[in-house]
Amino acid sequence: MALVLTETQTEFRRSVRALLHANSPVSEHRRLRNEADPDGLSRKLWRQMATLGCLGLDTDPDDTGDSTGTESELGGMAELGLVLEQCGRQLAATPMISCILLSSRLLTELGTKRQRALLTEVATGDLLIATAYQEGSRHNPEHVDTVAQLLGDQLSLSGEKRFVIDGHIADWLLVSANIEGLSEPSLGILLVKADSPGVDLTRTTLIDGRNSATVRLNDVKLPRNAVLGDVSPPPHHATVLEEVLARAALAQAAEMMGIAAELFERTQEHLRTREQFGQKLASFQALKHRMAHWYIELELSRSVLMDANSGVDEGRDDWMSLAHHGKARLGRLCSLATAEAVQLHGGIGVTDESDIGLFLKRAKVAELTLGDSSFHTDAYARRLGI
Amino acid sequence: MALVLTETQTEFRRSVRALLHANSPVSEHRRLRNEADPDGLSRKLWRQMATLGCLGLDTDPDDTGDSTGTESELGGMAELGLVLEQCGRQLAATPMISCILLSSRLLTELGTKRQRALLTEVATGDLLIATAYQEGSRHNPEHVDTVAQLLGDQLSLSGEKRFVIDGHIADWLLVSANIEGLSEPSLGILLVKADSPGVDLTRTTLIDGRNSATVRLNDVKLPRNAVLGDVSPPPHHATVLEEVLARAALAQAAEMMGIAAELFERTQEHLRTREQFGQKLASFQALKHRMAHWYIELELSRSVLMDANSGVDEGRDDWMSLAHHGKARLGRLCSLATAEAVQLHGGIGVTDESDIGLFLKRAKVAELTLGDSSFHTDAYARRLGI
Amino acid sequence: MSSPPTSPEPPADLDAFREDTRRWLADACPQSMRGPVPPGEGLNWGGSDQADQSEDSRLWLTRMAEQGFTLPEWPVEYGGGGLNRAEAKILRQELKALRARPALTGVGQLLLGPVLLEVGSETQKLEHLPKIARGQVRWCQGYSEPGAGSDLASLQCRAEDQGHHYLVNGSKLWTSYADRADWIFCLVRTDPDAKKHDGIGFLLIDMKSPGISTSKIRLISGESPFCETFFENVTVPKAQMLGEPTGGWGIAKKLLQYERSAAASLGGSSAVGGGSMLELAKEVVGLQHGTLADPELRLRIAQLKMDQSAMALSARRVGEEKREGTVGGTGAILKYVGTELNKKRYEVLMSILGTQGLGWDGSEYKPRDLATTRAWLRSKANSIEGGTSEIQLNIIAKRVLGMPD
Amino acid sequence: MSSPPTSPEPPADLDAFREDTRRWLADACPQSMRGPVPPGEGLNWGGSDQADQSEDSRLWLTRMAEQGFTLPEWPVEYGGGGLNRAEAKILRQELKALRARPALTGVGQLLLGPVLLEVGSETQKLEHLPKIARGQVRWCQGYSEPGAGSDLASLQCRAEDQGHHYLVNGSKLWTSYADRADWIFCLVRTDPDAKKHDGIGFLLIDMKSPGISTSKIRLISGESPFCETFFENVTVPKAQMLGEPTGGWGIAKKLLQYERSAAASLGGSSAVGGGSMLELAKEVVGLQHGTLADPELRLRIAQLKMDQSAMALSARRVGEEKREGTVGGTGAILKYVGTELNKKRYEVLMSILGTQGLGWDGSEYKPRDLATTRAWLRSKANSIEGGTSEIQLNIIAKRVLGMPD
Repeated sequence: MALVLTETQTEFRRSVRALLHANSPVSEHRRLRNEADPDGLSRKLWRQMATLGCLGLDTDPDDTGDSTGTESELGGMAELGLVLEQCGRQLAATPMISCILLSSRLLTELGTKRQRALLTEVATGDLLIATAYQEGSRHNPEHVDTVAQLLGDQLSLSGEKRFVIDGHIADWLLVSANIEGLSEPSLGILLVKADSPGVDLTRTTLIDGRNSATVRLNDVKLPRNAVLGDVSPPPHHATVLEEVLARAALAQAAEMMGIAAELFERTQEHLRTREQFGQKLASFQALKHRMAHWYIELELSRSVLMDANSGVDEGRDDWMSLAHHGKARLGRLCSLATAEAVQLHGGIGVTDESDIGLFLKRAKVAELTLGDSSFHTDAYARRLGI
Repeated sequence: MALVLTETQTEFRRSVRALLHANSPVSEHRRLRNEADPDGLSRKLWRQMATLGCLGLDTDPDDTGDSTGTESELGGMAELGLVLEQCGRQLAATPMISCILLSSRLLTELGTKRQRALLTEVATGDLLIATAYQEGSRHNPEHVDTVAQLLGDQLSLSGEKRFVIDGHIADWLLVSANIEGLSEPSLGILLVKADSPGVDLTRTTLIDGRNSATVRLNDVKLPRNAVLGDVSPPPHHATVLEEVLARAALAQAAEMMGIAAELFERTQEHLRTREQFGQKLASFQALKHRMAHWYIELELSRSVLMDANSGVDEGRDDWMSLAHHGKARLGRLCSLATAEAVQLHGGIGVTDESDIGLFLKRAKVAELTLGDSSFHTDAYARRLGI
Repeated sequence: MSSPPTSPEPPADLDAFREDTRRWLADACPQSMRGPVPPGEGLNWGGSDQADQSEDSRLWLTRMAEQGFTLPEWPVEYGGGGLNRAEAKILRQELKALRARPALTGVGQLLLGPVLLEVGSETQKLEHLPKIARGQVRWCQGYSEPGAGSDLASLQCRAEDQGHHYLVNGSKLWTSYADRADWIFCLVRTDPDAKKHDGIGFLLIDMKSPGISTSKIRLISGESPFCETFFENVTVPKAQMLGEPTGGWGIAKKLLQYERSAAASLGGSSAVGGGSMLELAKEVVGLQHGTLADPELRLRIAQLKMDQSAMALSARRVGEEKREGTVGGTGAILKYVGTELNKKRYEVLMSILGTQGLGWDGSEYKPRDLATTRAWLRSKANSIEGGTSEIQLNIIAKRVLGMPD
Repeated sequence: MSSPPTSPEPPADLDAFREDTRRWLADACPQSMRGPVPPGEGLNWGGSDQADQSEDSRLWLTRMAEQGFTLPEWPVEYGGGGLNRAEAKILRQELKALRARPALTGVGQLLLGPVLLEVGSETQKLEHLPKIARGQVRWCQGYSEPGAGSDLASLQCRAEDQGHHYLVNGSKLWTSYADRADWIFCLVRTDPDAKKHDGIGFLLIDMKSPGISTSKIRLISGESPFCETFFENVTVPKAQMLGEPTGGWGIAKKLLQYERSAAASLGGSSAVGGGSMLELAKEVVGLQHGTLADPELRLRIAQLKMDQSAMALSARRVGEEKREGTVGGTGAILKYVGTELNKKRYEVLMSILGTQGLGWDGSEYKPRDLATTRAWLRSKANSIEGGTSEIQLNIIAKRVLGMPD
C-alpha cells in the first residue's frame, strides 16, 4: 500500500546515505578499480553496514540475534530497496545482492537450524556466502547441468557455474544442482565450503570493476545434509529459488533506480551550468523535452518499485508479477538514463576521467544481472496468461 | 540496383500525378465518403488510369493487348510503386491493390489462357476482379476453412471470406479454398462469378470511406476448371498466393509512403505558417528535432522501397525479405507520421473538417491490410533464420 | 412514480449517519440509476435541456439535490450538503456500494463551482452556486479560440467596457455542449493594450443573450459535444465579471488545474466493452505454444499493462503524498502520461482487432468493435485538449526541473 | 628485403594500364599486406614514428608512394599519381582484387590534403603535399577545445600576430594521435574582437616547436588515440597560415564534411569477430520452436537488420543521386543514422552476449567477447564525435527542412 516512506524509513535512509556518503563516495569505487583491489569491495564498509542493521534485513531476527542492531520496525524489501538505491547512487560495491538477497534468503527459506546458524556471522559482516545458480551466459535458472550424485550418505558434486557474483571472496557457496540417486531426480540447493577439495574458483573482473567468479566443481564430496533443509527429495527448491531470484532482481532494480536518479541529477546539473552557443544547455527546448521524458520515466519507475516492495512485504498474490515489472522497467530506464547521460554530457562523458562512464558500466552489469528486461517482460507476459 | 528514377519513370510519375491531381484531389475522396457513393470510388478515374497504362503494369502484355497503351519500358513493381505512392498522396481510391496487384497477378501467374482472357477487360478498366483470401480478422493466408468439394466434374464451394477489398463492386472473385475430393486436399484459387447463385456479398464501409465485402459462399456450384490453371491438384497455389500477397503488401507500402510524405509536407507547412507564443511553430527546437526524426525515417523508407521494388523486378533471391521489410517499415512510418501529423496540427487535426484525419484513417486501413508490421517483422525474422 | 422518501435525520454520529444515508439512498436511488451507464445513455448534466434524460434520471437528480448531496461538502446556503469530510466520504462509500451513478455531472459542478466558491463575490455565489448544485443551470466553458492553440493567452474575443455593461465580440472554439448549455464562462480580452496575460477577464454569460450562436464541430471520430460559439455584440452586465476585470488569467489557471487532474484519470482502465484486453487478445489472436500467436503484439500488450500499472500507481502516490504533505513533482506528469497511454492503449486495441477494427458502421461489425474504433479516433485528441503534451513537457522542464526559458 | 619491382610503363590505354598495374601490384605488395589487418596491428599512418609498423608495411608504403599510388588522383608535382578517374578506379579495383590493405592512411591524406589542394598557396602545396603523399609527415588535427563542445566556433586558443610570426597559446582536446604526429593543423583565434566565426585562422604547426606538449586521454573503453595538446608561447611562422588569417572557419567547414562522410560509413557492417550477429545469437541464445528463444531480442535483431539495410541503401542512394546530379537532402541523415545505428548494434550485441559480455579482461572471457564489450563502450562516442547527433538534427531541420532559428 505504502507509496510514501514512513518516518522510520526516511530516518533509516538518511543513516544509510550518510554512511555511504562518508565511507563510499564514487571516488572510492574508482580507487578499488584502479588498484585492482583483491576483494573488489570494502570489508570495512560492509561491517559498518552491518552495524546499521542492513545485513539482517532479509532474515529472521531469531537467526541473527540482537547483535545486528536490527530494529523491529525495519526489515523487508522496502528497507532493502532503500539500501540498494543508495548503493546505486554512490556506486558502493557491496555483497548485498549476493550474500543477503540471495544467500541469506535461501538459507532462511530452506535451511535447517544448523545451516541457518551461519546467518549470525553473515549479519555481522564476518562471513560471506555467494550463490552459484547460473550456468550459461544468460539468466536462465532452469538450465542446470550441475549434478549432485547421491552415493550412500555422500554426495558428489560436479559442474560449472558462471557469473557467481562475489564468488571470489565467498567463504561458502550455495549451489543449485540436480540431485541424482533419489527416487526421481530433483533440483536442490547445496551448501558448500568454498575451500572444499574439488572447488575451483576463478575470479573474473567485470567492466564495473566488481568481481564474479567461475566456479568449477570436480567431484566435490559432501555429506548428504549439505542439501539445504536436509530433506530428500526437496521438491520445492526450484520454486523457492525462482522466488528468491525474483526478490533479488527487485533489489537489483532498486540499485538501478539509484543509478538512474543519480545520472539524472548529474545531467541536470551539467545542463544548468554548461553553456553552448551563448546559452545554457538547459535552455534548449529539445533537451528540456528529453529531460522531461526522462523525469517521467523516473517517477513511474519509483512508483512501481515502491509498490512492488510493498507487495513483497505484504505477501500479495501478484508479487512475482510486480518484481518482474520492476526489473523489466528499471532495465529500460537504465538504458535511457545511461544513453542520455553520456550523450548530454558530450565528449567529457566518454572519458574515463568522468564518473558517468562508471555509472554506465555498473548499469549494464545490473541490467544483465538476474535477468534483463527481455527476460522479465516475457515472465510478466506469461503471468498475464498471454 | 536502381535507387534513382530513370527519366522514363520520372515522366510516368509526372503523368500519374497530373492525372490524379486533376481528377482525384482529396476533396473528391471526401465527396465519395460524404455521399456514401455506392461504388466508393470513381470508375471514370479508373478508366483514365487505364489509358495511362497503370492497369497493365502487372500483367503480360500478350494477355492485355496493345489497347492498354502500356509502353514497353514500363511495367513492374517500380512503376506500380510510383502509381500507388501518388494514390497515397491524393487519397485516390482505386482498385489497384485488389484488382491489379492481387487478382491480375494471380491470373497471370496461375491462369489458363482462357482464364487470362479476362485480363484484357481488366486492363481497360471495364472489369473488376477481387481476391478473397482472408477469413479471420487478422492477416493469415494459411488460415483457410473455405472448402471446394469435388464431386465428379463439379465443385461445390462453401465458406466465408472477410475483408474482401472492393468485393462489393467486383464482377469476378478469386477465392482461396481447400479443394477436397482429390487424392490429397490442397489449396487452390478459384475463379467465381460474383453473381453466381450461392454467392452472398455484404458491403462493409471502412473508416477510410472505402469498401470491402464479406463474401459468404453457400454451396456455390462451379465447373472443375474454375480452379486457376485448370489443373488438379494445383500444389503450388499456396506458394504463389504467398508471393502475390507479398508483392501486393509492397505495393500497399508504396501507397503508405505517399501518405507519410504528404502528411510530412502538410505538417511542415503548418509549422512554417502557424504562430504560437509570438513565434513560428517551426522555430521551436523540440519540434525541429521531431521533424528531423520524421524526415530521417521517410528517407530510410524511401531507400528501402526503391530497393525492394528493384529486387522484385530483378527477381532477386531475397525479394520476399525485401517486401516484408518494406511493409513492416512503412507500417511503423505511418504510425509515426499520423501520430506526429495529428499532434502537431493540434486541435484542428482532430476535426473532420481537416484532411489530416482522412490520411490517418486511410493509413490505419493500409497498415492492417495484407499484414501489419508485426506480421511482416515476424516473417522477415523467419527468413533471417531466427 | 414512487413517492419521495423521507429525509434522513441530521447525523448524530458517523455510524448513525452511515446508517441513515444507506437507508435513504436505498429508497431514493431508482433501480435504473444503479450499475454502469448503458451505451447510448449519458449522465445528467443538469440544466434546462433534460430531453435526453430518463424520468428516473431527473428524479434521482431532484432527490439528491434536495439533500445537497450533489455537492455534499459545499455550504448549505449555496445549495450544498454542508457535510464534513468524514461524512462526505461515507456518502461516497455508500453511493459506491449501491453502484449508484452520479446524479449530476458537468463543468459547473466540477470546474466553475469550486472556483466561484473561492473567488466569487457573495452575490455571485448566491446567484450561481445553488443553481449549479441543484442542476438547474448547465454551464459550458469558453477558453480556446480559433488560431490560438496552446497559446491560450493570445485570445482575441473582446469585452469592451460600455459603462454599465460589456460588449462582447469574438468566438470560442471547443466549447463542449455549448448548444445545450444555459450559461457559459468565458475568458475575454478586457484590455487590448495590456501585456497579453494582464488584459484578460473571466466573464459569466447567459447563453440566451442576443447575439450568441453556436455551431457543432464534427471530429474524426464523428459527432462530438464540441461547438464553436460566436459572440456578436453581446451585452453582458458588469456584475457578471468574476474577480477583477483584468484578473481572469489567474482564475483560468486555477480552473485549468481541475481540468488536468480530471483528464489524467484517463488511461488507467483497460476495460473494452464487456471483456478485458487480455481476453480480447486471446480470443482474436489466439495462443501458440502457450503464448500469444503474435509475438510483437504480445510484448506491446505486456508493456502497456506495465505502463498502465505504473500510471495508476503514480496517480495513487500523488494522492498519498498530498495527504502526507510531501508533495513532489510527480503530479505534473499525470496528464501527459495518462493521455499518451490512452492513445497507446487504443493503438494496441486496434492491432488486436485487426481488420475487424476497420469498420465505420454496418452490420458486419460488432458494436464493441465499432465503439473501440471510434474511441481510438477520439483518443487522438487526448494529448491536445486540456493542455497539449508539448505544454506538459514544457511545464515539467520549467516548474519541476527548473530549466530556464 | 626483396629488391624493388620495376615501374609500370605509363599507361597506353586502360586495358594496358590494368594489366601493368596488376602485374606491378602482384610484385610490389608483400604477402603480409594482403587480407584484413590482424587484431593488434594497425594501418600505416606515415610520419617519422614508424615503430609500430612492420618492415613489410614500411616497404609497401615506400613502393606505393614512389608510384604516387598513395594519392593516385593528385598531380604528380604534389606527390600524387596523376591518374585520371578511370585509371584511379582501375587501381582501386586491382588493389581490392589483391585484398591489399591501404599503404597509407591518416588525416593528412584524407582531410588536410584535399583542403590544401583546394585553398593552399603554391608554396604551401609544394611544401606539404608531397610529404603527405609519401607518408613522410604524419598530421593530427586541433579543432575542439575543453569547454567548447559542439560550439566549435567558441574556441579560445589564440594566435597573436607578432609581426613575423604568430604566438600561440591555449589547448586542444580530442587531438587524435597528437603524441605521434609530426605536424598539427589547428583552428586558432586570430582576432578576439571579431564576431566569433570571423576571427578564426587555420594554422599549420610543427609538433616539434618548443612549447607544445601532449597528454593522452583515457576513454571509458580504455586506451584511446585521443590526446589533449597544450600550446605555451609557441612561435609559428606566418607562412604557415592557410588562407586568410580570419578565414579559418570556412576552411574548417570544408574539412568537417570530409570527416562526417567518413563517420557515416560506420554502422553498416554487422561482422563481429569471426561470425555474424545472427550466428552469434543462434549460438548463445538458441532456438525454441524454430525461433530465437528470446522473443524480444529476436525482434530487436530483426529491426536492427532492417535498419542496417535501410542505412546502407540510403548511403548508396546518396551516391547514385550524386552521380545523377539529383542530390536531395538524404546525405544529411547519414552521419546521424550511421552512428546511432552503430550504438544500437552494440547494445543488441551486449544483449546477445549476456553476462559473458560483462568482462573487462581475464581468461574467462573469449577475446571476441572482450573486444565486443570494448567496442560497445567506444561506440558511445560515435554520436558525439564529428558533430553530435543534436547538431545533425539541427542541420537537417535548418538546411534540409528550412525551419527557422
